[in-house]
Amino acid sequence: MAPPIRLTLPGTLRYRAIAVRAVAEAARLVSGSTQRDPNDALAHDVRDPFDTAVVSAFMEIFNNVAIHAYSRDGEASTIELTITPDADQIMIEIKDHGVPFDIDGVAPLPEELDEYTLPEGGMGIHIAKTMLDEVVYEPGPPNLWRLRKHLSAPAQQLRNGSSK
Amino acid sequence: MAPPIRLTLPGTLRYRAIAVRAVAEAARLVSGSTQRDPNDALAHDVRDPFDTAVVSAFMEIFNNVAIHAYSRDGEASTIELTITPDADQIMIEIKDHGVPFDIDGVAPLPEELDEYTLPEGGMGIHIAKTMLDEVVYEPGPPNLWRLRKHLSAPAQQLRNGSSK
Amino acid sequence: MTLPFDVSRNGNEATLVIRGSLDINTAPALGEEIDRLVVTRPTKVLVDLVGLDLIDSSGVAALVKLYKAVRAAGGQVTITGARDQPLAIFKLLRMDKVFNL
Amino acid sequence: MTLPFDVSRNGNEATLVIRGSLDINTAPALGEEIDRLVVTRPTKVLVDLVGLDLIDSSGVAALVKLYKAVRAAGGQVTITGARDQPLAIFKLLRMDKVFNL
Ligand SMILES: Nc1ncnc2c1ncn2[C@@H]1O[C@H](COP(=O)(O)OP(=O)(O)O)[C@@H](O)[C@H]1O
Ligand SMILES: Nc1ncnc2c1ncn2[C@@H]1O[C@H](COP(=O)(O)OP(=O)(O)O)[C@@H](O)[C@H]1O
Repeated sequence: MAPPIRLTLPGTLRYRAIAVRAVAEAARLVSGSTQRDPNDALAHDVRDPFDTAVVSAFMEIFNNVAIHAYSRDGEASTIELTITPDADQIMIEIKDHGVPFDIDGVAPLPEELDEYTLPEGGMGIHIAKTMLDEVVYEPGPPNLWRLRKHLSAPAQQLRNGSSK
Repeated sequence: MAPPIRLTLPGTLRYRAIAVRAVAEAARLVSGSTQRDPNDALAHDVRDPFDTAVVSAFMEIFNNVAIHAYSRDGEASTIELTITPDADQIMIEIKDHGVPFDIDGVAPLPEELDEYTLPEGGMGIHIAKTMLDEVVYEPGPPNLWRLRKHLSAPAQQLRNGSSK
Repeated sequence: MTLPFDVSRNGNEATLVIRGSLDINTAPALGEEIDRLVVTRPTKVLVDLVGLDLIDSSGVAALVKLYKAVRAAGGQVTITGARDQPLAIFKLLRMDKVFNL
Repeated sequence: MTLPFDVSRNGNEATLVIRGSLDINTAPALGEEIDRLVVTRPTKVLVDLVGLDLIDSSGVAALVKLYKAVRAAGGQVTITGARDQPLAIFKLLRMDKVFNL
């Protein structure tokens, strides 16, 4: 088995695109999706359901670390990523040296959505948990997120839009 | 100053896109180019002359490490990248644990190009040296490449196509 | 930085075209644009997402804010063209029903 | 994996459209395509690079090989549409003159 990919970068939103792109390419190694659809002039980078799930979840967790664990304006230390693309799954570990929090205290989204209850926040962890097979948070320091997504049958879940 | 970005990944072509994308995003932090031109349906990722130079050079050096330092099929160890995007330049260090070589022994490209002397190889190091301000190779192990590109007036050189 | 959206007006109707990535780095500027738009009390707002490649929850929040503000002022919001990752996110959040996607 | 090129034939003329990234990972398959094309001795080959975003020296080598092989068999090669990073690479290698870009 190949050694994992390690990416360490400053824990601010400025560096977000670097991490997101690296994760998108790693997801592609698992899903086998090409980088671009040559017949598609729009050349979207993230279309495959597996890639979509992994990138969507990762973006939320990265945002949260940069904003909540490290304050947006305050002193930010590094974010350490360990990305393991295997034949049938991807594992992503995200380590930060910021403020820990109680993930069980996060309020769930309202059950019934209408135009008055549409949320304007508090969606990030819900997105990550719904998109992935495993989202584990271990408060530290260092705080550790462990994200895991299997390749099998991810498309169906996404297409149904179920929030298991 | 922000700490550098560190990316460690297996030294094979399979992981190339991850490194190239990370470098492209880091170059963008220096050049200030947007990720996509919103008015351009083709949404090219690498258009800015600074980004072009950095990505072009990096692709060649990464290819060489994966193919020559580590043999294409043999046992490959990791490639360790240190990327430092500053206000007016980018520095990229590339470390490998493969076979060292004598960079001064690399033959230059033919002076006069016509349809018979068009090269089918041996272009990589020439591209890297021409695109960047500094390409330093220190044989090891570990072997170290140090690439540097200043932001100032890179466009002109590229547009003229001069090979300084 | 060129921002990944533009707004055009035609009387009481506004069209907002959003492209590329609507995320925590680009959503704040869209939020300001939305504030400027909403005070003009448009009766119809068309949001075109055909060119939108990626969205995160900050981007969703900006769209929800737009939706609520225009509706609260008695206007209509039509969201069209969502596809790929953005569509998957709207479905996951069950906003596709409310947004009529 | 969908490859970033396709070939079409019209009698003795061939058109090769290359898109996305022509690099050390995709050039080998293009090389095989070129081998298949060259044995048919086309009199004209049009290479359309409008959709080509990125090229590396392996990609350049594949195009040079095509160029030389078609010319050696008495055919013509026209390369059109090179832009951005690929164009910068051709200029740097002074191939823009030979390729008539
Ligand atoms: N990495 C983190 N470190 C500290 N606090 C966090 C972290 N992630 C989430 N939180 C807390 O959990 C809450 C819910 O997070 P989330 O579902 O992503 O929604 P949002 O970030 O929009 O509030 C946040 O408001 C924050 O208080
Ligand atoms: N990282 C490296 N490790 C070992 N040998 C190398 C390395 N990079 C280049 N070389 C040697 O230098 C030669 C010239 O490299 P380059 O200019 O990139 O052209 P090419 O790779 O197409 O031959 C290679 O053929 C190889 O012998």
